[in-house]
Formats: sequence, structure tokens, C-alpha cells
Amino acid sequence: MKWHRKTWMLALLAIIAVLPVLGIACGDDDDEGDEGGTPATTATTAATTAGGSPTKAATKSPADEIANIKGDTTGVTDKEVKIGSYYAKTGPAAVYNDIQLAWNMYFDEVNKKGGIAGRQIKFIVEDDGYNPSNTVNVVKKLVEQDQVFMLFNALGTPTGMAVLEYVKAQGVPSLFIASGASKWANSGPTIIGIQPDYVTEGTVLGKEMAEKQKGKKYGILYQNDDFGKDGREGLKKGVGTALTLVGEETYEANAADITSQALKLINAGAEVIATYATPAQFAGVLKSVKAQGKTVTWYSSSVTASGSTAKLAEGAMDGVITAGYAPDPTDPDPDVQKVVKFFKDHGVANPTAFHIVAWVFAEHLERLLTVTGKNLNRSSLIYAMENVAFQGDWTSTLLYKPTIITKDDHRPIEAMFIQKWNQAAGKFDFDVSKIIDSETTKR
Amino acid sequence: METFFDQLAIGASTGALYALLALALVFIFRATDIVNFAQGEMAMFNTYIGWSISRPLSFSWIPFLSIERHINILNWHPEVFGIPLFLGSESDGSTRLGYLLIVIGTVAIAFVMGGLIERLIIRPSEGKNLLNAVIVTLGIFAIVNSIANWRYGPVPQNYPAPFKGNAVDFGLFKLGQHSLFALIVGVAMMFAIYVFFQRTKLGLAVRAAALNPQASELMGINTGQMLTLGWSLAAAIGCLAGMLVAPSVAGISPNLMLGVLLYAFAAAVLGGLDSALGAVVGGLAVGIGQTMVVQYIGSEWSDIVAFGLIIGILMVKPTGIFGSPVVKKV
Amino acid sequence: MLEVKNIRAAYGPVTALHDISLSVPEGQIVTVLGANGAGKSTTLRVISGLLRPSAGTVLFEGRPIHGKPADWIVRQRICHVPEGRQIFATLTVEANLSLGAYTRRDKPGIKADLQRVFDYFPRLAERRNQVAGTLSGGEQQMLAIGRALMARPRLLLLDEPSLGLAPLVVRDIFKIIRTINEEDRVTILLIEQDAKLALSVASYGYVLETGRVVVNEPAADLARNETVRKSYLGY
Amino acid sequence: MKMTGNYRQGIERFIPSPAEAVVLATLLFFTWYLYGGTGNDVFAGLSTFIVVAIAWVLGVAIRVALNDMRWWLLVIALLLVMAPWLALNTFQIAVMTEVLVFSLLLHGLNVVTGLTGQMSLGHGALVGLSAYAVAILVDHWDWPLLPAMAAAVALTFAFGFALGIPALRLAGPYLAIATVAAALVFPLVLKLDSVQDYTGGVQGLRLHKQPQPPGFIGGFLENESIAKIPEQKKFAPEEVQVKERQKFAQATYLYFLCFGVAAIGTFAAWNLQRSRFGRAFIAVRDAEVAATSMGVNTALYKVTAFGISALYAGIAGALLYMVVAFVAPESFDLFNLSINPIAYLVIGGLAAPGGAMVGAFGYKWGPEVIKKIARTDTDFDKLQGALTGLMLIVVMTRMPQGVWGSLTRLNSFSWKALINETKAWVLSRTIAYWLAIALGVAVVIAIGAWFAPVWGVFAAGLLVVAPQDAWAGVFLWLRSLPAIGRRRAPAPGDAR
Repeated sequence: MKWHRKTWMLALLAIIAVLPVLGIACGDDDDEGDEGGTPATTATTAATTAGGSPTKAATKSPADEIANIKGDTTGVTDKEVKIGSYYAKTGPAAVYNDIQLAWNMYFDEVNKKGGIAGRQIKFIVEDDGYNPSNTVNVVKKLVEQDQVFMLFNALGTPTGMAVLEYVKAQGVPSLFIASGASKWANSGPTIIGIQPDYVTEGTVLGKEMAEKQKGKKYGILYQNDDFGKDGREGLKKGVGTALTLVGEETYEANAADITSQALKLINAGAEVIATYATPAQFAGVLKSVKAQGKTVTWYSSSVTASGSTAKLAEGAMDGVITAGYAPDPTDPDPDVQKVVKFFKDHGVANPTAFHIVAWVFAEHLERLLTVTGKNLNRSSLIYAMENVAFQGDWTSTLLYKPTIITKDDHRPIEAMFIQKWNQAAGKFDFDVSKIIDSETTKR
Repeated sequence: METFFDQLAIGASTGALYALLALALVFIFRATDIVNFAQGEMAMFNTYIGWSISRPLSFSWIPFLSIERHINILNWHPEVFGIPLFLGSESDGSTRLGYLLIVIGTVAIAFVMGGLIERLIIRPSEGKNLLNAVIVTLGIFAIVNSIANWRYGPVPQNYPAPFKGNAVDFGLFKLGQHSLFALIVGVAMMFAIYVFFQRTKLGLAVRAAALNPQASELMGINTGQMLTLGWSLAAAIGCLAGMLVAPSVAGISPNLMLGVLLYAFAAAVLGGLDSALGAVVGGLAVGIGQTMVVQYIGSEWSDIVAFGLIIGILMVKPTGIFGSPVVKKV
Repeated sequence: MLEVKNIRAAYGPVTALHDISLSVPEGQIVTVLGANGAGKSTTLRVISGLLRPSAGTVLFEGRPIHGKPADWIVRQRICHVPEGRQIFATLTVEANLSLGAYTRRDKPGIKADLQRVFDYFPRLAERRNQVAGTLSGGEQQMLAIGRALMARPRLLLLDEPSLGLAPLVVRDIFKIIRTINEEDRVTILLIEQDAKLALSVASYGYVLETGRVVVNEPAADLARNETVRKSYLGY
Repeated sequence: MKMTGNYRQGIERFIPSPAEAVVLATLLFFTWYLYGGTGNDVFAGLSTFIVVAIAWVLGVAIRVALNDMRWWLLVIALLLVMAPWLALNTFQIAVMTEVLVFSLLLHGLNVVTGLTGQMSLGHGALVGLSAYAVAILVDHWDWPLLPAMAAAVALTFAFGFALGIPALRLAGPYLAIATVAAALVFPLVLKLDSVQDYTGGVQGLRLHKQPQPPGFIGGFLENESIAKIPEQKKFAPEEVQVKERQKFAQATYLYFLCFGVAAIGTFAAWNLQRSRFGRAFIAVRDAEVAATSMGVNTALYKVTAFGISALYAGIAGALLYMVVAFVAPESFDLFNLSINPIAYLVIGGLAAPGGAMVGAFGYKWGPEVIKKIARTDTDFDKLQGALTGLMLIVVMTRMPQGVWGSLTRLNSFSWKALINETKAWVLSRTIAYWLAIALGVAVVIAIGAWFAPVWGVFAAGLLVVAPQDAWAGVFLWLRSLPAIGRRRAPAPGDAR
């Protein structure tokens, strides 16, 4: 049989004619169809997820109520619960991958002890390379192919934003997202961040500056992404008019060197520089500004608040003031040292601040799953989170204040403190009594 | 004006780093006609090797030899400008190899590894489409990056700088000691490359092998050896670059070169891919250009203007500032 | 001096040489004639190691050299001036010549030879610092021959030195070829399309047709040979 | 496309050629992967062996039954039409949709790189330009999707012509770096404060309303007997199943939208290559000066090539936005959309529409498979990059014409010749050489014993990406290695 060009063309024309032309031609009426269609589906989901719980809550205590809530049990069996997450395992954001490895170690230990409510916790962590279009793919895979129950501690703001609507529409809880975007606090019941958001954190840092550095000139140096821009917003709010802003400089995440930006600020008269930068770049700029013989007071975000940054900065970090919400491994506190030992026993040579926060995040998930108990489904999980698990005085072993989550308050860790790196002692100096509950700084 | 000179100094020190890697790119382009995307990653990996051998020494693996006795045997600590050349004692009592030993050792390893890569990976893809060779270097890029990520982890590690003191004051501006060192090494390397290619018989043979392999063989040149040598030397130069980049960007990580490689490419192309002088000038131009844009236009424009200018300059001079024109053959 | 016995070679599925045997006695000029595609250049490529024969032997002073890499063969002082000259277009004339002497270590000898090449080809001396790609066709051919002479060859393989050159230039070049042969005692294997010219310098000749030797005779006989005269000499 | 020449005889008929084996093994691996194969178990390597064996048998069957490439094309086309039903779930449909979208991008790259021989590493910017144009038109000016896509494609097309003008002056690596610069600048421009209102800055832009299947098509696709829902949801309550069916209908609809466009695009690319234009492009690539002297207006053709490829990139970008429903500056990083597509295009096979299809398939599915293999241990997944790199290298060295190129040259491979050459190669080495190799192997084994996982990963990688190397012996590779200190002396058949 000979295939002439005509045959090909006919075959293709047939395809062209039948499928897309019809489709696209009708594409315009789906404007209305869509409006009608989507709410209907949402309504069904709402009915299944809400489970009529609020009305019954009056008769029983919220804790007992959990057992009666029906809902989507995708990814849950009696023996196992499948939880998804995405992290960057390659590229510049791969430094955070330690967090994921650390909470995996934590739950390995939990699983060895029989799991939670008889279930083993199984994580599927996908690599998205911190690229939002990859994230869309991997989350689709987690949700549609692996059929995970929920997402836990997924990394990143741009990545999270890329899948936010999808995750919401699918009804998959995405809990304790590892990102400080303020957006998570008001994205519906199934979405929640974990750490203090960068706007709040920036505000705390800014207020500290307004108090201690009143009347001086300051500049802001930030990474040109969500993290940096949120931080900048908070800083400006916190500082108010107490200091004079001489300039705001930005840099790209993969920049080799950001000294030039800092020098511009210093030469413009800045005595204080507030930074929203990642550890390596921050350490680099500290070093080279010091080598240039310039002196300036540095304020920096919690991201850089760790002993490992100080190591990279080779002594130039002395006196740097940062915000923080969790202790550093250099903290002599026995609880902290116990955690450090745990990770050392699990083959981590030098546990870092990432391991500490991973422990804190893991404790939150363990608490939530424990409270939800035997009847685990997406509705009961959210119900337990908003009404039972984080209501009273449950506190992570490494934090100083209880975590509070309610229906209206989707900001888990809010207590922050200001700390100053003490190079001679090799640790942060801070005053536990002076912990700022950023509840008060809430907008 | 002080601002201007401050920025000039910072730009020059970043530019020196770009120039160092750009030199390696130029070298391999002249020696093999290949644009090597893996150059930065090879440098990164070799720098990691340097990092491993720069950690405190442990002699426990030598039986019947106490640490003290062993150190006594090697207790010869010559120093140049305060840098231990062969062995140095740290403040914490541990012993480390001196900077010179680290450099020699690492460069030697890089030399061998570059040759091995050429022999085992590049050679089988040789003589085919030039694009194939480029894709193979992309493959090496991926392999090296992920092995480094796996062996050493993504967290940046501290890397020793030979000169740690305060900046040297030149009156108008100050230049960090390390940056000055990098600049000097860069310029020295530029001359070395110039002399190698223009003044030595071996360098001439390497160039000939890249230009016309068949004719070179008819001259009695073992072109295979020349290619291997080209890769080895380029790897060694890249390795030196990596060892100088790592201390200035606060530590070594698998992404050490991501922020440098593209600028180094830009620098090499700007200067002309086959000119060592062009690499240095291009590197400094890109580095200083970036800081000037930060200072006088705005930091978010720095890369936009830098890369935009490169496109603009290529429009005027299609083979870079010092590049020799491309010969079109019928 | 050179003994080629029953060699056979192919480019992929296409067999270029079926069965070639020829011998080049020391101190003489031997020429190989033939139409385009007869396998002349391929024969030279086999001798100089650019192509490995699939069968047959090549003996140089009684020792086998076939299948050896090209650069090793050059070190036996067999130099090949390839078709199309293959000079290094972006290098200077002097660099091209010094590459010719790549295998040699004796500096004074190289210097003397450089002078000799410049004596043969004064045009090259004038242009010694010029980039080779800018030379004219004749000058490039001179450079290619001069470059080969720099290795102080014992056997010189010349592939179509007259190709694309003006008749006057060709005459010059052939004059020098004869000089090289007579004064420097370089044995020469010459491939040439211009049979008349070739036979005027050669002492012995071979005629190839589609990868086979069809005639081999002393040059004088060859010039008288009826078929050769018809097909290659045109009278 | 008809296979010509003397068809292989005797025992050789039962041996698949390397390219065939690779393709079959890959196809089978997909089957295995899609239908419950466990990459997580320790025996992943063993399973791969089994798959390779099956591939062998199947290869022979196909060879004996069909000796005409066109049938392969028909089978592929049929598989593509059936893809939504062959896929296990909507995620896999979505990936297949992206395969189609990327095949368009690769067709475009092919025109510039494969046909015209200009290396462009900046196509990510063109894709991004188009995607962003659609996004801004829809988001900011409330355009309907279809006109917005059309406008964006037109814009990209025009921009591509503009981009072609620099190509006139730049050669080889200079052009490559200039295009890289363009690709680097693009996301930075999106983040500028002054354009943030339009581009959404770092937050990016979302498509709130993906096209829905119109009434009757939707009804048809949601039909219980047509729609597929995941195994896990088979026994879920009715409303969940309804929702899953809607998801299937939506994904399938998007798939066929892209299928239609990709079919036209592929057809056009195939035609272009055989047209006067295509031949002129190739003339520009192979002999620019000669082409000029023959009256080909090289400048015009180069610019046109860029324009056409931008047209393809624009369509790909617009469709990508429709499918992914999200754009952000970070999506357009250099590797993701500029360098990797070129790499996969070369792997698929340059200058052939089939190569672009294979490349797109590899581009989207390759990483998925590699992830699957790599996740045998938490430590291994860091070596995903190494496996990808290994795949690039193996394909580039063993199949310099790309997978497609090798497929269309099935007959040039001869097992006998391979054995003969290997024999000759072995005999030509000295004892010292073999001792050196033995020493090298010993050293490698020692390292392997030290970091044992290396072995597993690399062996599995070799098995999957290059089964011919795995069974035809490492010989194949060793054969290509030169003797110590020199290049391989050219064998007869090496066209110089």
C-alpha cells in the first residue's frame, strides 16, 4: 500500500476537522458552562468535607467529634498513610533538602515505634528543582498518580503559589508549607504555612531597629523574589519613620557576589543594613564588607540565623542581629542538644538549623495525626487541626510558646525573638523572656 | 568619586573570578574547538577535591606512628606572606596541608581527571557533529553536578582563602587581598596561556590539531595526545579558578559555578572566544559593568544591562573585541 | 625503498582500491596517473597512514608500516603533501613551516632547512609573517611543499601539486620538485593529472583505473604507450 | 522511508539493532512503569533485564512482520490517539499533553538548528514571551483565550524575525551565547518593578479558566464507559467518581486540543523539510558560501528560519500556558526551556520531524523514568542528574544521528562486522595494554566497593538507556576507545 501525500493530508485533515475545530469553536460558550459547573463540584466537595460537623459540635466535645467526621480517605489505609511533598534536590535551593531528609529520619523513628494510630507514615518527596512549572507537574503526579492523602511541608513560595489553586480545587490539604509567604494564612481551610511569615518577621525586625537604632540611616538589601520582597515590605512597616531609608537594593538568587549592592548603600550613608538574603550570599557580603574596612550594623532574616552561616562568614558575623523562631544547634539548651544528638546518631555529621526546624515541623505533623487518630480523612484532619490539636498549650519541645491554630488563625508559629551572634562564644545571645509573640504585630 | 572607585574595586574582584573561568573556556576552545559547558562543574568538583585534602590531617591510618612523631618528620613549615606552603598548624592544634601543597595536589588531580574525561567520554563522540560534543559536555555537567551533590551535599562548606587579611589600600580604593591575588593569578595565567599558544612548539601543535586534525597528523603531531592535553590543561586552569572562586563566594557548594559560569561565558565571548587577553578584559568588563549598573542605574537592572550590552557589542563586533574573524570555507 | 603489495581499501561500502601494488626505488621520482576516482589519492592516504588498508602490506625499507598511525609514519620521514594543500589557514607562514619540523629536535638543522625552503620559494620569505589563508593558490602550494620539506623527508608523497594553478606557477613548482629530488636526494611519489608534465620528471610510472593498476612501465615507455597517450596525453 | 538494501539474513534477523533495542526497551519500560512496575524494589535491575529480554523478542517479531517504517508511524499515531486511555490517570494524560506541546517547540528548534545549522539556546525566551503574552492579554485585558493565543503567536512570530537579524552576523558559539543572553534577560525583565503590574512579578500569572470540554464532547468523555478513573477511586462514593470522570474529560479534552495542533505542526514540519524552503535551509547549513553563489538569499533564509521556529515556539508557549495554567519568571530558567530542549532534540535526531517527536517524548518521560530508577534508596535520588547525563553521553556517542536517525538506518548495523572489528581490536592490543585495563578495572571495582551504590545506579542506567551496551558487551564502548596515547587509526569505512 502506498502512502501518498494526499492520504496523509486526508487523514490529518480528518483529525483536524473533528477534534480541535469542534472543540475550539465551542470553546467560547464554556464561559457560562464553567461558571455553572465549577461551583457544583465545589458544592459536592464542600458537602463531603464539612460533614455537618459544626451543628453536632454543640453536643459533644470537639475531640470526640473527630471520630464521626466522614470525608475523603484517599491515600489512607489502616496500615499506612501516604503523604506527599516536594523539595528541590538540585540547584541553589537544594540546601533546604536537609529539612526533608531530617523529618524523614524523625518519622522513620516514629514508624519503628508502630507509627501513628496504627498507621505507618509514608512520604513521597518529589524533586521540583525549585522551578514552579516543574512543581505543577510533580504535584499533579503526587495527587493524581500517587494519590497522596495530603501534602506536608512542601518547599517554597513561588512553587507553592504555582500549585495553590490546583491543590485547593482538588481538596488536598497542603499543610505546614515551608515558606514564609503571608498568603498561606488566608487561602482557605486546607492550606496552612508553618513558620512566621516574612512580612511579620520583617515587621518584628523593623520594630527592633526602630527601637535600637532610632534616627539613623538604613538601607535594605534583598533577594529579588517573594522571600525578599515580603521581607522588605515588613521591614519598612516595622521601621516606620524612626529611621531614614537611603536605598533598597536587590540581587538575583544565583548572583556570585552582592558586595556592590551593600557598598552602594554604605556609600549613600547607611549605618544600618537590613538584609533578606540567603546564607551563602549573606556570609559573602559580610566578609567582603569587613575586608573593605567599612563598618555597618547588620540586621538579617531568620533564614541566615544559624551557626553555619557564621562559619561561612569566617568571623565577620560577630554582632549581626537576626530574628529567629527556633533555636540554633549551637544553643546549649538540653532539649536542643538532645535533638542534635538524635541527628548525629542518624548519621548527620553536623546538624544545622535546618535539622532543628525539621524537628519542629515534624512534631507538628505528629501532633496533628495523633490527635486525629483512627478516623483519618481529609475532613477530620482539617477539623482536628482547626478545632482540637493546636488549641491549648501544646508546645513543640524546641519552641518557647504554644502553637495556636484556629479557624481564623492559620499562622502556626508566631513567637519570635531577636538574637545577636556572639562570635567569641560561638552562639546566639538572646533573652528568652523577651520573646515577641507576633500575634501582637498582626495586621 | 569614592563610590565610583569602591564599585570599581568590587567589580574588578568579581570580574577577576569571571576572567579565571573564562580563561579555561578560551583555552579549551582554542585547543579543541569545543565550547565546554561542563567547565564550571569540573572546576567545582576539583575544588571539592581541594577542599577534601585541605581538611585537618589525620595520621591514624599510619600504623606505629604517633601523630606527634609524624609531624616532627614533616616539621618544616616554610611560609610566604604568612601562608604555610607545605604544612600548617591550625589554632585548634590540628595539622593541615599548606596552601601550596593543596594547590599542587588539586591541580595535578584536575589535570589527570581532565585527560580521563577526554579519553573516556569526549573521544568516542569526536569527529561527529559538533553539536554532539556540546551535548556530551552538557551530560558531563549533569553527571558531575549530581555526583558532587551526592558526595558532598548541597550545603556550602567553608573554603580556605590563602590571604585573609584586610584589604590593600591603593589610595583611591581598597582591594581585598584575596581579590588582588585572584587578579594577579588571572593576569599571570593570561600571559602563560599566551606564551604557551604563541611561543611554544607544543602550544602551536595543540592549536594546529584543533584547526586541522588531518594535516596535523601529516606533520607528525599525535592529535589524540594534543586533545587530551588540551582537556587536561583546561581542567587544571578551571581548577585554579574554582579554588579562587570558592573563598570569595563564602564557601563551596555544588552550585559554586552556576553564578560564575554564565558570566564567564559572557566574558569569553565578549573578549573573543580565542583570545586569552579577551577573556581577562571581558571578565573585568562584565564584573565592573555589573557594579556600575548597580550603582548608577539600579540593582535590578544589573544583569539585564550586562547581558544586553554583550548582545549589543556582538552586533558591532561579531567575534568579540579581540577575537579573530571566522573564516568561512566553501 | 617503498613497496606497496596488493593493498585493498574501502570507504564504507564503496571499495576504492581493489588490488594495488607498486614500488618506489630510492632516489627516483615515480608517478601515478589516472582519471578522477581511480584511487590515486586513496593510495597515498594508505601509505601515509590516514587510511587503514583492509588487506595488503606497505613496506618501507623492508619494514611494514601499514595500519600504523599517521604521526608515527611521519617520524619515519615519509611526508605527504595532501590534495587541496591543507595548510593551517589561520596560522602564519612561519608557524606553518615550523609545524612541518614538529618531529625534529635539532634547532640549527631546522634553521638551516627554513633558510633552504625560503631559498626555494622566495615568495614565502616575503610573506613569512602573513596569515597563510591570505596567500594565493600557488603560494599555498609552495607552502605545503615547503612545510613537508621541513621534516627533511626521505620519501615525499605529492598529491596533485598542479591542481588549480596557473601554468607558469606549475612550471616553477615542477622545477623545484626536480631540484628536491636531485639535490636533496628525496625520493618522490608523485600523483598528477597532467600526465605530460608528470612523465617529464618521473623515471617510472603507473596508471590506475578504478582501483587497479593497469599499466606500469618506465616513464619513457609510458609516454610512448598507445593507450596512455590516447587517454592521458591527448595526442 | 521504505527500508531498502539487502535485508539481513539468517541469524542476524533475530538480533535487534542497537537503536531498535533502545526504543523497544524504552517502550517496554514505560509499559512496565505505567502498569504497576515497582522501581522501588531492590530487583529493579533484574526486572529491567527481563524487560530488555522481552524487547528483544518483540523486536524480532516486529522486524519479521513489518519491514516498513511507515507501519511504525501508523502504530505510533494510533498509540498517540489512544494515549488518554492507555494512560493510567490524568497526570499521565497531562504529561502526554506536554509531550505534544514540546514536540512543537522541538520542531521549531529543528528548523533553526537542524536544518539551518544555527545554534539557538534562547528559545525559552520565545516560549516565555508567548506564554506571558497570552497570560497578560487574558489576565489584564480580559481577552478570551483563543484570540489571546492567536495574538501571542503572531507577536512571537514577529519577534522571532527580529531575533533572526542578529543571527546574520553571528557564527557558531557567538550566536549561541547571544541567544543565551537573551534567554537570561527575559525572566529578569518580567520581575522589574515597572512592569510588575502586568506580569505579576515574581508571583507569576495564573489562568483561572482552562478551556472546558463543550457540552456534547464533555458528555461523551464523561460517559462511564469512556472515562477512566484511577484504580484507587473505583469503589469511592458516586460523587467522587463523577468528579474523577470530569477530571478525565477535562484532561482528555486538553490532550486532543494539543493533539490537533501538534498533528498540523508535525505535518507542516515534515512538508517544510521536503519543500524548496527546506532544501534551501539545508544548503545554508552545509555550504553557505556555495549557496550564496547559487543564488540562495542566505540572509533571507536565515531570518525566515528564525521566524518559523519562533512561530512554533510561540504556539508551544501559548499551549503550555493553556495546559499548565500558570507562568512565573522562574519557569523560564535557562536549562528548563532553552538548553534541555536542544539536548533532547539532538538525542531524538536532528533534521527529522520524527526526531523532534522522539525528543519531546524523552524530554517529558525521561526524567520520570529516571526518577523511578533512582529511587531505590534515599541517597540515590541525588544521582538522577548523573543518570540523565549518562543517557545524554551514551546516546550521543553510540547514536550520533540520534535515536530517530539510527532507527532509519537499521540496516547499516551488522552484528558480524561488529564481532570482526571487536576481534581485530582485541588482537591489536599488547599485553601491557590489557594489564593497564585490568588495573583500571581493579581500581574502579575498589571504588565501587567503597561507594557500592554507584554500581547499582550505573548498571541500571546502562541497562535502561543503552541495552545494546549491556549485552553487546562493554566491548562496543571499549572498541571506540583509542589505544593508549593515540587516536584510533582510521579503519576503512571511516569517512574523513
